[in-house]
Amino acid sequence: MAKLTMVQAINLALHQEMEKDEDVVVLGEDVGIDGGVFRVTDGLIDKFGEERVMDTPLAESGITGFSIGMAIYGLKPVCEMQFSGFGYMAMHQLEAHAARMRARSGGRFHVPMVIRMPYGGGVKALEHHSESREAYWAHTPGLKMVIPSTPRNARALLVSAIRDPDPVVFYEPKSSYRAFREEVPEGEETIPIGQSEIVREGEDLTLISYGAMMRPTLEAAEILEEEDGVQCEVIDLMTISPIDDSKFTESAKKTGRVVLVHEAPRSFGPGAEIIARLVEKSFLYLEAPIRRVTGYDVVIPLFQREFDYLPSAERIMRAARETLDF
Amino acid sequence: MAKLTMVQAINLALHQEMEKDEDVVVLGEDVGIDGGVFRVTDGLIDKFGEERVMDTPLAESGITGFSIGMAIYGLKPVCEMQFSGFGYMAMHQLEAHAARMRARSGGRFHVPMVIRMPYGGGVKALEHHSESREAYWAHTPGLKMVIPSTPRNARALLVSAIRDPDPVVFYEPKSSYRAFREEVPEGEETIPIGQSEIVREGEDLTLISYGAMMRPTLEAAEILEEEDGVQCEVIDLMTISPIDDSKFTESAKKTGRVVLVHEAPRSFGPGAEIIARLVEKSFLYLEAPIRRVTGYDVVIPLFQREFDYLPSAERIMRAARETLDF
Amino acid sequence: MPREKIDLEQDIEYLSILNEKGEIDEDLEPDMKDDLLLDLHRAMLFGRRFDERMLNLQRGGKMGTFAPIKGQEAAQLGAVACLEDKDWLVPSFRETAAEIWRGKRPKNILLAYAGFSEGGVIPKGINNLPAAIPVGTQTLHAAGIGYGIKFKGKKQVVMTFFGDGATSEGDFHEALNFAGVFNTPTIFVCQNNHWAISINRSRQSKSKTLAQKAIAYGIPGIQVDGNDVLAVYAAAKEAVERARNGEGPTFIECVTYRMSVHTTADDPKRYRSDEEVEKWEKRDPISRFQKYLKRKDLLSDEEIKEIESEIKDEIKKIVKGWEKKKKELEGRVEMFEGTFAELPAYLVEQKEEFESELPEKPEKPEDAKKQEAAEEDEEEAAEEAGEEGDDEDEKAEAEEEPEADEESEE
Amino acid sequence: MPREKIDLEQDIEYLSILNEKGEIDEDLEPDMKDDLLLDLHRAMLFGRRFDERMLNLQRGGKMGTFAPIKGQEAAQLGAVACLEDKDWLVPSFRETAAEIWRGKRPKNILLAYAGFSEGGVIPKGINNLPAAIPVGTQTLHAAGIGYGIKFKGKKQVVMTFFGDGATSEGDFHEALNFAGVFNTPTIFVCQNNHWAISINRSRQSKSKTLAQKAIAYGIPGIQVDGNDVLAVYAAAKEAVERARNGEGPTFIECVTYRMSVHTTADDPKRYRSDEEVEKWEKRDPISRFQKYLKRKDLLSDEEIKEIESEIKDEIKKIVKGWEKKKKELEGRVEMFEGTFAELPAYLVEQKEEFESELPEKPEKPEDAKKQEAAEEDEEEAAEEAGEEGDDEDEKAEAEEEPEADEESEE
Ligand SMILES: Cc1ncc(C[n+]2csc(CCOP(=O)(O)OP(=O)(O)O)c2C)c(N)n1
Ligand SMILES: Cc1ncc(C[n+]2csc(CCOP(=O)(O)OP(=O)(O)O)c2C)c(N)n1
Ligand SMILES: [Mg+2]
Ligand SMILES: [Mg+2]
Repeated sequence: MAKLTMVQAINLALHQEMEKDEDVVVLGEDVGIDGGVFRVTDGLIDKFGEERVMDTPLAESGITGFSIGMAIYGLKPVCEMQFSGFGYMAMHQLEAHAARMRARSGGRFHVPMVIRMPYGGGVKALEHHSESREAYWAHTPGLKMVIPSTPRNARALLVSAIRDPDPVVFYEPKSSYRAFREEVPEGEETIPIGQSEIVREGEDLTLISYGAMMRPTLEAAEILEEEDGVQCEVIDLMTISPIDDSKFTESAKKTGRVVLVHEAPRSFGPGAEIIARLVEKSFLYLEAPIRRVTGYDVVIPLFQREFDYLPSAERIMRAARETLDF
Repeated sequence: MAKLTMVQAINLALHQEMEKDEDVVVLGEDVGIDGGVFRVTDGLIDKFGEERVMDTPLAESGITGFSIGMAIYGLKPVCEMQFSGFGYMAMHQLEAHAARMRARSGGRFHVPMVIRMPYGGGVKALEHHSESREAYWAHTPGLKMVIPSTPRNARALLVSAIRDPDPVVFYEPKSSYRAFREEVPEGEETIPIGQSEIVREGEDLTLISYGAMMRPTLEAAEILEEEDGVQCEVIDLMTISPIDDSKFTESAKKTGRVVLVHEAPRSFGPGAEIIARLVEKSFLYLEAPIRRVTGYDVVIPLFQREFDYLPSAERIMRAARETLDF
Repeated sequence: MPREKIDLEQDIEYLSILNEKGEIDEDLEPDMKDDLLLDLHRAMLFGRRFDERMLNLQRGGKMGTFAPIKGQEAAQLGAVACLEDKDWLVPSFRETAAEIWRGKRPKNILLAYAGFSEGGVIPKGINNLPAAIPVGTQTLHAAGIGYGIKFKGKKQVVMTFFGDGATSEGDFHEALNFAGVFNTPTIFVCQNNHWAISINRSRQSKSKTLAQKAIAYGIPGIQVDGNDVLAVYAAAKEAVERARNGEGPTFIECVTYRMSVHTTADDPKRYRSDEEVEKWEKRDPISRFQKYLKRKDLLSDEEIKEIESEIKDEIKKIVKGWEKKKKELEGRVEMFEGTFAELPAYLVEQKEEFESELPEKPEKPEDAKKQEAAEEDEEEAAEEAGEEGDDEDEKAEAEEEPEADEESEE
Repeated sequence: MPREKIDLEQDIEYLSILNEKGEIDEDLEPDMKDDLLLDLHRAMLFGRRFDERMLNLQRGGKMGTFAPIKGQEAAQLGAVACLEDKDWLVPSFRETAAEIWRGKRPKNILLAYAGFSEGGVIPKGINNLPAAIPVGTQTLHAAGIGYGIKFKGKKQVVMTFFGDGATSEGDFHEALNFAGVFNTPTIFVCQNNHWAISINRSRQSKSKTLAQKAIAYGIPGIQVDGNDVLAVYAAAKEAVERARNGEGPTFIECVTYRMSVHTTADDPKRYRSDEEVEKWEKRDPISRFQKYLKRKDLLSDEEIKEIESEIKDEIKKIVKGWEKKKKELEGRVEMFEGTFAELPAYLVEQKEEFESELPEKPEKPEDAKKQEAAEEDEEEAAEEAGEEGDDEDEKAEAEEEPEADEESEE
């Protein structure tokens, strides 16, 4: 077991899966010789050559549609959108084809591809580089939508995504790329797609989040324990779609109070679905309104103000306290 | 006052606004000489000429990006995506530019455009012609998202959309295009964007819907009154974003029970946001879980099975009764 | 420090071999076996008649919207005739005849256009993608499949079809560029039928030809008379050979004409003149080809009549088989299965919800069930014995089923 | 029924006027006033130095990511020098010098790259769009603005910039096609700087030149030496004149080189050799232009030194003004205002929520407030009196403010 950053952990997953399965192909802008603008694909081209690690022309729909063709033919493309903010250029390919080829061909063809996209704010990036719009993909039948939160689960989820017979949109929280390290076993490890995890047990309040927002969420949980003596149960969704509502609806039955956290804009965001499921499945147990600590419904500001936009441990704590006091 | 179909009513709005404001320009595939594949733009080219009613090359991003340029320059483009299922090709233009130009230019430029898209099922159309994905647009800060349900409100909302200084995505329920007629005043009529309407008052249950689903919803409300003696309050959202939660949260306070209806896929769909707002603002008044009668989270089937997919009065009634019995 | 013309090292040519009068340029006449010529003729005729029948069914309310091929038989069949079974076809939505040539069952085409997803099933061993409705998008899949072929070192090629309108889409651009950069064995066949619904080719792009768009990607481009099946075949053959030899993609513009409606939902009178249509009727690809075959003594009027009558019977059987299948499928709703390999929990829940809401059918008594089963068996037996057209289809499917993709190449 | 070459009725030319040694092709020398030549030289030098300073500030942690222009001064300035104030500029993200030429305030550029949205404000009367980060997307806006110009019957033109990488995007294709079909007064300037981050031009497209992509749209295309400001100017001038005369769009490929990093987040050592960079340093657009100006006796080494020193001072003042502005803006958070013309109810709620969560600042006593106000007044007065660089900016803005868009044309 080595202590790896998320970038290294994802890189490990790619190395190992490419070694294991020669149909796995990596493609995108700058993923080859440059090793990716975040170095996620570093070293792959040296090891697997240009045929399996392909620097493509600058065209997101192209990369995606080309990958769909490869996947139909039998390869397992792992393609990259350099930033999730440019992934919308490929939306029609994902919606109309990747997500539907299985249904459209009566099962003859399917699209075992992964679309990796670094997402989210917090790295002082340029305009269009800080978005968090997982809801677009999660709302698209036929796509799976995964967001890891730590090096270890990033690696394990990516392995599952590559092996999944259906298309998986894989959002990588770029602010967590190098923010911390975690022990990641050298040997194979997978986490099933469609499974959430209780990362902290508690009786008083349920906090639900995923991706980069797990860190302020966990921080808030700790402070709440220290300062208020409140036991938070914290759930990491990991898969946004198909969402695993089993753990959070159970947790809510226990705690009766829920706060959820995401950096995506609030309205029509992922949190709304969580609330809907809680109402559908834990209605009688809810003792307070469910609070959403999220990005605001505005154009995300340039980086000087992005920390005013992004949920923080303070904002989470405030919402938690209000929910507890309700 | 003439009795018009929705197609005629929208056509009237376009005629009158083009007459009134010579900066209004209509463009898209087949909107000119053909009058639009649904005849929504019929007669415009004869009256206003090719410069204002433009048949464009076949390119959705092109139409949208070109319209953005026109709008920045000072025109008021009303562009058409022939079917909403092809609007995703323009998503990046809408997300990155139409929705952000005001913010990005510090207010100097703005994008007063309308993007019309026929949406939804129920007309036995081909693949990719029956989608209902208003949630994509509603979740995008900087865009407004409007869906009329009748000829009269379609006309009045479109006029408001054209006059709006910001970009409005205007979904037209194509199954309602010619399904029924309504009196539409010849003289100007507008409905503010961002305003919902109580179309039927009641004390027992709140039904929330919009667009094509208003008809089965109202049908269900009537049968529930006749058969069960239940008084439903029915709310037509009309604007999906910025959503007007004032009426439905008030209604829920009165009835305590809510069922909502949309044909979009359920998960991460518009209904989730409605539930979230109800929980945020009417929590203490809710007496039963809020039921969602929606399209399923699958690839929408070809037309022989689309009525199994689409919400029907029966499905709504069943959900309503279960909610009332809770 | 000059101002000088750049040598682009590529030309765009125009190719025509058989003219409207049935005259031929013998120097250019492709080397085609008699059988192939006759098969092509039959397929073109079948395509035309099947199209007519579909239009008929649609007008009679028995089918949904579809896109007729009338007038474009040469453009699509001349091109796919160069493919081997192991090759791949990536169609748009107006290649009915090409799809059938490549093994798609006509009954399934009817089923799909009647709104049954079951019609979309593609049997193993048939390397056709489903028809693609979003214009231009499929061209990228053909580029990607081409890369797959190259990657696996197979001797296959992939051919994709699209219209003149599609050349305006960004995806077309990206597909040709990717194919060029990765040198994939992809043949891009544009059926320039002059119209994209109501938009004339001249308003789709200011470029003089569509073929010249190949220059933007540094790949070979050629414009052919798309109503001349020999020219289409010759150009496609060259392109297929280049692709198979690792020499990369080609763009072929077939200049043809959509003699019918855009789709059954369209009224062309709104945007084009009868004279234009009449002009193009004179350039009909089928009559022209028949003249050629007659001159070659490969076909007589008598034989044409016979073929017509065979086709009529065949189509009758197909339609009958389709009607039967439709009846079988009625009431069957399987919409939850196709989306993912495995149903996730929330879809299981939705399926249960859906099924619980279905109107409850009264259980049939055991006797009635047995009776039905017996009738079905009988029908199937009858079919196998007599109804050739449909029967062949069934057999074909049965044969194909066990073959793996990999094996299909041989 | 021939096989014959199609006459495409258009050629792609290469234009170069001033070579690396400072030699000139006199037949091609454009007719440019001395003042313009000197202004261009100053702007190129300012662009280079400002770029260096920005890199410096970024490396020092005072600014975020940005894209240096080093080496591309001629390509962008030669082109915009042909525009009049009333014309429009639609930049990508690497046209700092061109934006400044067109009236963008350097201080605002620094502000934006330091992460302050306030830097994005575009004053009235300056027809520059904000920098566009999503590659290629802005080209469509330039086509649409071109249509707006045509529609209103104005004598304006619109010029858009993008890189070699951008030519692979679908939007580029759609933009050139729309511009061709609607014959808009749009000049598409491609700064082919050989690299799209780590992807070499040769892997971006198999086409021999980028200029030849114009053929796909039936519009004029030309390739110029992008490090030769005279050639860029001459080609752009022709294009602007055509556009202004209603003759439609042009595509210009400027062959240049990105001498620095892609952005400050990039490490070019991973993908290109030092030799390549050195080779291009010899083709530097500035030194070449200086040789020309010296030969023409328009510039001496002495004068260059003077200009350099003026620029240094100017930049110093700009940076100072920027630092001050940053301080002013600190703590000010206005993220709710820009999204819509009017705040909808839910944004009012969110804004209130946001403000209620801000750490409460203790109210300042009245005296302190008065004191501050006085200080601010003083500072402003000082600025107006002395700090020219920044002051000019402020004045410019003040002057522009009242002008309406319509009027700006004069
Ligand atoms: C992306 C997209 N936009 C619009 C449509 C609606 N539509 C269907 S066919 C068609 C015209 C296609 O023209 P062309 O490419 O020439 O093919 P043809 O129909 O002539 O075979 C249009 C606009 C579509 N299917 N997909
Ligand atoms: C649509 C899109 N995809 C990817 C990126 C990330 N990106 C920024 S610049 C760049 C390369 C651009 O190359 P080129 O067009 O040649 O312009 P240059 O940077 O050389 O000026 C890339 C890939 C982006 N900004 N937008
Ligand atoms: Mg066509
Ligand atoms: Mg470049």
